Formats: sequence, C-alpha cells, structure tokens
Amino acid sequence: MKKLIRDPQTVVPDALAGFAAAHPGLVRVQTDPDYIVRADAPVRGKVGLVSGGGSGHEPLHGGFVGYGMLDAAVPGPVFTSPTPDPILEATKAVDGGAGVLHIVKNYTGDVLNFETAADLASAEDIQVETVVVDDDVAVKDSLYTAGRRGVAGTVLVEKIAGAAAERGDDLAGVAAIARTVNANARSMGLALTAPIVPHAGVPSFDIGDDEVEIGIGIHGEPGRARIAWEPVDGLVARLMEPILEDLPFTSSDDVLLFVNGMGATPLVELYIVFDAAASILRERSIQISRSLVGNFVTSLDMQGVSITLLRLDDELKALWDAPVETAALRWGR
Amino acid sequence: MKKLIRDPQTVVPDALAGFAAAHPGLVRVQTDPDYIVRADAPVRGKVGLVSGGGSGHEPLHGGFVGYGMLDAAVPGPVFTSPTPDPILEATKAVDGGAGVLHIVKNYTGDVLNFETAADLASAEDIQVETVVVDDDVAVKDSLYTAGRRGVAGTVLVEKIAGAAAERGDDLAGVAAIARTVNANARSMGLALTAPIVPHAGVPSFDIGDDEVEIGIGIHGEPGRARIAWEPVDGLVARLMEPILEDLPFTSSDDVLLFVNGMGATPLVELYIVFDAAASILRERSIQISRSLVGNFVTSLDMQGVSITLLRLDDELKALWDAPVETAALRWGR
Amino acid sequence: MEALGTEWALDWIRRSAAVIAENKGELSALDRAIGDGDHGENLDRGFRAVIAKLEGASPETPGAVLKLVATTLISTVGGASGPLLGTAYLKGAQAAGDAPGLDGAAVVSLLTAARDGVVARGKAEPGDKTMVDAWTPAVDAATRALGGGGDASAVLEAAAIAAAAGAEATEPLIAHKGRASYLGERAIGHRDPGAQSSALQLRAAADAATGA
Amino acid sequence: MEALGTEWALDWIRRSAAVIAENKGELSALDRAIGDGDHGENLDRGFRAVIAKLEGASPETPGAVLKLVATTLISTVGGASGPLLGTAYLKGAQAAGDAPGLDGAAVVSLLTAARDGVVARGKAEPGDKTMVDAWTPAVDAATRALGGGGDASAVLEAAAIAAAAGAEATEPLIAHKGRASYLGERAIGHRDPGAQSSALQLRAAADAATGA
Ligand SMILES: Nc1ncnc2c1ncn2[C@@H]1O[C@H](COP(=O)(O)OP(=O)(O)O)[C@@H](O)[C@H]1O
Ligand SMILES: Nc1ncnc2c1ncn2[C@@H]1O[C@H](COP(=O)(O)OP(=O)(O)O)[C@@H](O)[C@H]1O
Ligand SMILES: [Mg+2]
Ligand SMILES: [Mg+2]
Ligand SMILES: [Mg+2]
Ligand SMILES: [Mg+2]
Repeated sequence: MKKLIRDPQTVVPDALAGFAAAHPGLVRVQTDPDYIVRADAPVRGKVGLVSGGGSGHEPLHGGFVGYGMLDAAVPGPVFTSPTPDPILEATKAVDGGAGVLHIVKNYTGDVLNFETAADLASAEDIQVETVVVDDDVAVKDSLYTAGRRGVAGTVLVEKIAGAAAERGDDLAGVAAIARTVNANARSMGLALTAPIVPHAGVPSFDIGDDEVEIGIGIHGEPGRARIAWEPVDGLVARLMEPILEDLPFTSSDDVLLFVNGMGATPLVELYIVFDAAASILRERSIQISRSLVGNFVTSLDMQGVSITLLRLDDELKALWDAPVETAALRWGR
Repeated sequence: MKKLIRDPQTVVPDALAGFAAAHPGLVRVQTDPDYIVRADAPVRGKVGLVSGGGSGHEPLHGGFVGYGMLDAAVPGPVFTSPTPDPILEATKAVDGGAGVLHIVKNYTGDVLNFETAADLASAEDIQVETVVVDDDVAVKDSLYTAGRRGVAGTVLVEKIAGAAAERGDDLAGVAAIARTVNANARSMGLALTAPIVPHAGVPSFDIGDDEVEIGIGIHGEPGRARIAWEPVDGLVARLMEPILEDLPFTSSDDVLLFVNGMGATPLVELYIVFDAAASILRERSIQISRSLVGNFVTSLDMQGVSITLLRLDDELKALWDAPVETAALRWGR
Repeated sequence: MEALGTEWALDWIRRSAAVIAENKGELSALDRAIGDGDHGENLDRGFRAVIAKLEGASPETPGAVLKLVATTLISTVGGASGPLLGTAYLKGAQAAGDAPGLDGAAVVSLLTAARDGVVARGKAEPGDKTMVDAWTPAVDAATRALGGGGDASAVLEAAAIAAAAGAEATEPLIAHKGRASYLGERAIGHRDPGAQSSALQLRAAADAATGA
Repeated sequence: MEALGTEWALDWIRRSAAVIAENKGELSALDRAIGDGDHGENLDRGFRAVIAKLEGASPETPGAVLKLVATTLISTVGGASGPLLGTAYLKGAQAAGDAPGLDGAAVVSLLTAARDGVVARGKAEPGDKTMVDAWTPAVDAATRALGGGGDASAVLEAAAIAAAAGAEATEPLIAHKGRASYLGERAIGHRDPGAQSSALQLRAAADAATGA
C-alpha cells in the first residue's frame, strides 16, 4: 500500500493537524477528543450545527465548517463513526444558547453514537435536535433493512440548513429545513475501484478491470450489483432512473444536479457524467437551476461517482445561494 | 481501461458540454474551435487573460475562467497543446481594447502554438503579451534543456494576474505581476501511480507497488528518479528541499503554501502532506500566510502530489485575497 | 462450586482483549466482505483501551469490571459495535450489581441483561444477521444449562458453545440490520463479524471460569 | 529522369498518412517512454485531417500540396510536433514555389528549407534527440546524393535511409529539447518519437518517387 501518510494509525490526527495549519482563520481544531469548530464558535443566539462520522470522506465534514454551514465537525477513525465524547464536546462548544442540530448520516453506528451524545447533552441542558440523512436510493428503505444510507445529499443538507441557521431560524426551523432538503434529495453511486483503508492495506472489495459496482456506499461496502463496464451514458442512466423514479422527479421540476466524485475520479470525468445526466434531465424537461461538481463526499481513493438530485423551491434556492465560507465550499464572502 | 467516458476520442468535447451545462451563468463554451470564455467577455477596458494547454489537468484552465481570474481558457486534446486557431479566436473574444495576456506553461508545444497565435493576433491589431510559467524545480533550467516546466504555480499566476487585471492594471502591469508571481513560485511533484491517457488505455509508465516517482510532470512523463516508498515526511522533504533551496526561501519569508493533488489523491492525504510541509517551514521560521489545498492542476487519474511555495509581499497578498468567481476557485463574491 | 469473582471478570476481559487482538485481521476481513472492513480494528482499539484503563484501576467487583469495560468501549470503539457492545457490558454490569461473586443464576441474568440491552438499542431480531444471533442462542443455552443444574462455569460453557454455533449460523442469512443489510442477497454466505466477535468474547468468559 | 510532380506529392502525403496511421501505436509508445505518449495520436489526427482536406481540394503543384499539408498540420496537430512539422512543410512548400515538378536539386532545396524551418522554430541542434536528428542527416545525405549525380528519386532514397539511421541513432542520446529533456539520463536507450515519425514521412516520400 502506497499512500501519502505517516502511519495508518495516525491518518486522522495527522490530517487534522494539516487542516488546522491550512485554515487557521476559519476553524479551530481541538484534539483529545478530536473535533473541528468554527473559529468564532459559539455564535451567540445562532443555532449550532454539528455533523460528523467516520473519516475518509473528506472534505466531508470538516471541510464544511465555517460561516453559513457547519459550526462543528466530529471526525471518527477512518470509516468508523465517532464515539459520543467528541460529539458531546463539539455540541457544547457550539451551543450559542439557541440549541444544536445534529446532522447524522443514517448508519447504525452514527445514529447510535449521536443518540448517546444527544442524551448526554440534554442532561447538560443543551437543546438538541437530530436530523438523519438517508438519501441513497440504492438501498431499500424498509423495516427489514437499516434503511437508506446518508450519502452525498448530506452536503446539501448541511449547506442549506447552515444558511437557515445563519439567517436566524430557530432550532425547530433549522431542523425542518434540513428535513425538507433530505426529503427532496435522492442519490445513487457507482464505483470503478474499491478504496484501500489505511489500516487494512488491501482494497475493500475485489473488482475486475472491466467491472463496475452499482449502488455502492461511501465506506467501501460493495454495491447491490456488479455489471460489465459500459460507456458513460449507460452507467449514468443506471443511477438516474432509480433516482428519478423514487421521489419521483417530474417534468418542469427545478433541480440542483450534484455530481460527486468518490475521491480518485478526475474532474474531467465528472463533467462528462454531468453532461450525460443533464441530457437525461433535458429529455424529461427537468430544469437544472443549480449545480455542484467535484469531490465532496468521498470514499478515500475510490474511483467512482454519485449523482444527487435535489428538488428546489425558491426558499431552497435562496438558502443555497446564501454566502458560505468553508474550506471546501465558498461563495459570497 | 475503465473510465467514466463516452469514447476516448470525445473526452474533451463531452467534458466541455458538461462544463457548459454546469456553469451557464459563469462561462460560455464555444465549439469548433473549442474555448471557454467568461459569460461577460469581452470586458471593455480590462486586460484580457487567456491561458490554455492540453486537457487532462482539470480544473486547469477552464475551471479558472471568471471574474478576477481568466477571461478565456483554450483546452487542447488530452495532454496536447491546442493549435493556434482556438487560441487566436479566444484572444479575439476577450480583447476589450486593453490588450490580452497569454499565460503559457513552458512546454515546447504550448510555447510554439501560443507564439503563432500571438503573431496572428498582432496581425489583427490586438496587443498581446506572453508570460511563460516555469515553476518546476525538478527540471534543470539550462541552455541544454527545454527549461523548467510550468506546473501548479500556474494557478497562482492566473489568480494574481487576474486580480491585477480586474483592478485595472494595464497590459504591461498585468504581465509584470504575472512574471513576479512566476519568479517567486517554485514547485515540485511526485507520483505514486501513472495516469491512463484515454486514447492510450494503458498507464503512461510502469511503477511498482512500493515505488514513487520523484520530480514528475503533469503529462505522465516519468520523473527524474524512482525511489522506494517511504512515510510522508521523507517524501515531502524530497520535494521541499529543492524548492526551498532554489529561490532560495529564507527565514522570516512569508509564503503561500499550495499542496496540489494530481487527480486521484484523496484530500485526507493532501492535508497530511500539508502538515508535513508546514513542519519543515516551521523549522526554518518561514511563515505560512496563505494556503491552498486540493486538486487544481491534475494529471488525469494520477495519484500524487505537488508542492508549490510562493513568496508573498503585501501586494501579492492583497491580489490573492481579491474576489474571484470561477468554477474551481471562488471567494469574495 | 464457588461463585465467579472479580478475578474471573478480569481474566475474562484480558482473554477477550487477547483473542480480539489475535483475530483482529479475521474480524476485519469478515467485515470487509459484508460491511466496511473495520470491525476487528474497532474492537481491538476498544479492548486495548480497556486493558490500559485496567492498569490504573482496581475494580472490586465483577460488576465494577464490566462497568469499566462498558464505558471504555463506548468512548473508544465508535461504529455500530461500540454503543451496542458497550450497552451489553453496561446492562450486564447493572445486572451483576455490587455482588462480589456470581453464581450460575447471576451469570444467566448478566447475559440476559446484556442481550436485552443490545436488542433495545439496535432493534435487531434473531435472524437479522447481527451480534444478536450470537447473544440470543447463548442466553437460551445458558438458561437451559442453569435449569439442568449447571453452575456458573457450566452456564458459561453452554453460552460459549451456543454463541459460536449462532455466529456460524449467520452465514446463510440475508441481513436486516447493520451495513450488511445494504447488500441484499449478496450477504449470503458470509459470517456476521459482530456475531463472531461476540462468540469470541463469550468463549473467553467460559475459559476464564475454568482456567482453560 | 523526369521531375517529381503533383502526383508524387499527393502520393507522398497519402503514404505518410497511411504509415503514420499504421505506426500510431508505436509512435505513442515511444513517446510514452520519454514524453507524454501522444505523438502517434497527434500526427494521426493531423494526417487524417490532411487527407480529408485533400478530398475537397485540387492543389496543382507540389508546393500547393505541401502548403495545404502545412496549414492543416498547424491547425490540427497541436503539441510540439504540430508547429514544428507544420513549419517544415510550410518552408518546404515555399522552397518548391509554384514549380510543376521538382528535380533532384529542387528536392534538396525543399528538404533543406524544411529542416531549417524546424531548427529556426525549435532551436534544436543535431544530437539534441529531436526530429532534427532525422532531418539533418537526411539533408546531408540528399546533398551528397545530388552531388554524386543522383536524380530526385535517388536524392529522396538517400534522405530516407539517412533519416531512418538518424532516428535510430537518437537512442543512446540524452535529450536537450522537448519533453524528453526533463528526464536527464533516463532518456538514454529510447528512440525519439519525432525523429522516428520524420523518418517514416521521408521514407514515404522516397517510396512515392519510385512507386515502391
Ligand atoms: N442494529 C444492530 N443490532 C445489533 N447488532 C448490530 C446492529 N447493527 C450492526 N450490528 C453489529 O455490528 C457489527 C459491525 O460492527 P462494526 O464493524 O464495528 O461497526 P460499523 O458497522 O459501524 O462499521 C455487525 O457485524 C453486527 O453484528
Ligand atoms: N525544440 C524542438 N525542436 C525539434 N523537435 C522537437 C523539439 N521539441 C520537441 N520536438 C520533437 O517533438 C516530438 C514530440 O512531439 P509530440 O509528442 O507530438 O508533442 P508534445 O511533446 O507536445 O507532446 C519529439 O519527439 C521531438 O522529436
Ligand atoms: Mg465502520
Ligand atoms: Mg503532448
Ligand atoms: Mg464495520
Ligand atoms: Mg508527446
């Protein structure tokens, strides 16, 4: 295994040290327990937003800490949800008196650890609301599964809820906006290669030179199906159809189209995917009003892509357009 | 070869179509000949900035077209400099009467094709100045080589010269700023893997599972030396020492530290590299005043990293901080 | 037969830590097949922290040992298994109370409380291909052994055997909880890593009782 | 011996296009070793465009054929080889002027002008491991053949043989121009792709003259 690391055991603290050195005006990085907060946290009177989860999805979540988005991010070990302690400490650090929203991707580990942290925070008289993100249509949402995973749609939830908090919405309001985003967002991904987790040193799954995993998650979980590689239009259709049918998105909908790389996919390919997805939307008379293209919710060095569609209304558009200043997403400031 | 593409022959036009669809308010994409211009080009009275080169380095250059940076980008085929025609057309499209600056990475092909285009533009009474970027210390700059390559430092030249043009500097002034940036920037890169050029379908060079190429370029050229993999601090020292000694950077210098991914390197590793580089600068009492971390000047799906140091003064800092609004770099607007 | 005391509890946990360390790679490999490949790493991180904690502490009852294990696992493991196993030890500790020693009946209560804790937090049923598929047969077998007159050690031996069988029996199942549920039919043929690690811990408990 | 006319020039270019297409993979492989792996692709794109252009045009002199080749290569090849080879054909076309046919002396002038054009734009000297290392021995050999009384066809045959030898002779060299110069000593042992493709084009010119 060749990686630009010091030691598989210190990947997370070493990257946090680099993050702190790179963005001193923007964030403070706390260690032991590890979390990242806005440099000006807590912001008095503003609802605090905390998210977190396993590391290896960078820039998620630390790259989204800053004005107009998250107040804190809690990085667990690679692909492993953080424990309650740092979540609790981050929650305390960002509580400006208006309560704290936990944005949790729907994985058993994340849900349970955030749940414990929320209980402990309540015991310290901090009001906590939790929104669970579960935008991945690759997974059947039923009583007989752990439910849909939270994937790339998480960025959209964090951005838009962050803007709502920044404009002064109260905790219930920010939580409601976050739930609206989640309810209107659908994602699905594919992988060309498996990630290599540093402490494992081998790919998380084996995949042939001409094979593609469809419906993958962001933790090196294999997908639901393996198919032979085909040109981009066919692959994109396999992602777009389940997404479009699920909500469903219908003609004359206004959407944000988010093409997200899994970490090792070059940008030039992401734009080709965008083109293929845009063609499908054009055929269905669905209007692309906003877009996002890049590596935002990644899976270490996995090659692959996910597509997220978010149905927009005027309020969501305004919140999306509102200023944001984070390491990985920035405009208007 | 598994890539998210339609056909190796249509990678560039397909990606341009996606780029146009993703950023309609920001840019116009012209085809036949292919180039990207600011949506509001030409900007009357402002010096126009044109850059370009082979594709496969995304977001360079198209991702840097917009307010405060480039007026146009001319993408050649993958890793192949564009021909004079699209450079000439782009030059004409962005000339707002104050002349046009060509920012050219120092490769024989880029230099020659931009030279021809500049001649043709002059023949049409457009004033053209050319700045050649050659920041790569891996290559000996002597009469007996093609000279240093232009690599990641190009982004810094484009950002800072773009800000100078936006504040109203004339052509000579913008060119002088661009040359100042180039004169104060030094870069060097390494690769863990070779890129796979779409029409080749095989890696540009062979490299073992425990080997690293030091001093690589951005076109899949092998580097100057091959070494065994070692932990990040050793690898980063091999990049930093030649960089530091070359200018040389000395104690109490103020610098911008730019850690650039080659396309398939996860962000978490780039931050670890940042940490390692920051430690070396700390030891030498060199102050990191600005930073940039991400995949900005890439080499398709190559895994690797380059480090760029730019010595800053107050003017360069102010121009760096000035608003910019492009697909890949955005702040202040 | 004398009751199992603090020494047993300490030995149990040390043996668990050792067997988890030894099987770290295998547990992560099981998790790689149907999860995210970190289960061995997660538990090993937790149990190493437990061992470190035990060095500075001198818990005086089996319950106190298990409480320390619970809080340490909760604050170091993360993932799904951290809160779930942590809850198991926490509820087990509560069942053990501050009794200096545990007889067969107390061991059955401990195991039952642990299992119920996992189920309450994780909502998995038997057959969902989770650690519950090790804990539930273990509790059932322990209860039967106690009914048949078994002492604490016999109860634990029955639990350990049943847990191992339960872990193995997860192989043909489709998962309904945890990450493996994302895979649908592709989970078939793979053993659940959490069931396997639970079986290892129960085997450690039984061996600590007999000094095997 | 009759002079080489427009038919010869058209045949030369068609043969060049064919041999470049045939050797595209090999030329890119040479470029992969010491450059960026696109040389075959670049030239093939250019010569395919030339063939397409020739279909709609009917240039009436060898000079007109070469002028069309030059402008097409300049506007379709890109990279280093586009402007350099384009200049070669452009200067060659200028040397040919609007003569309907070229005798041995005219061919030598054409080749010399072409080589001088490459050198003027690219500043490479013989031994720098570039296409100049095919063109310069070709010009020298052509000049000698002319001096020895050779006709156009003999002059081209001499040029083609010398160009092929020149291309081969780039193998042991360190490069001083182009991308291969970045490699220092690692360029040793690899043939320069631009020298090789130049040799192929000169072989095409000679074969077109003899109808081989
Ligand atoms: N809802 C649940 N109830 C009981 N056990 C569960 C549940 N979800 C997951 N598990 C157990 O957790 C194990 C995975 O643990 P681990 O790999 O450490 O966490 P993660 O899945 O977060 O990476 C599974 O093998 C399974 O036994
Ligand atoms: N300065 C130069 N003078 C003459 N020939 C050169 C020079 N630089 C490069 N070349 C030739 O160009 C060839 C490479 O062409 P090509 O691969 O098409 O362009 P690029 O190097 O831009 O990818 C080299 O093999 C060499 O023969
Ligand atoms: Mg995990
Ligand atoms: Mg090239
Ligand atoms: Mg796991
Ligand atoms: Mg080349």
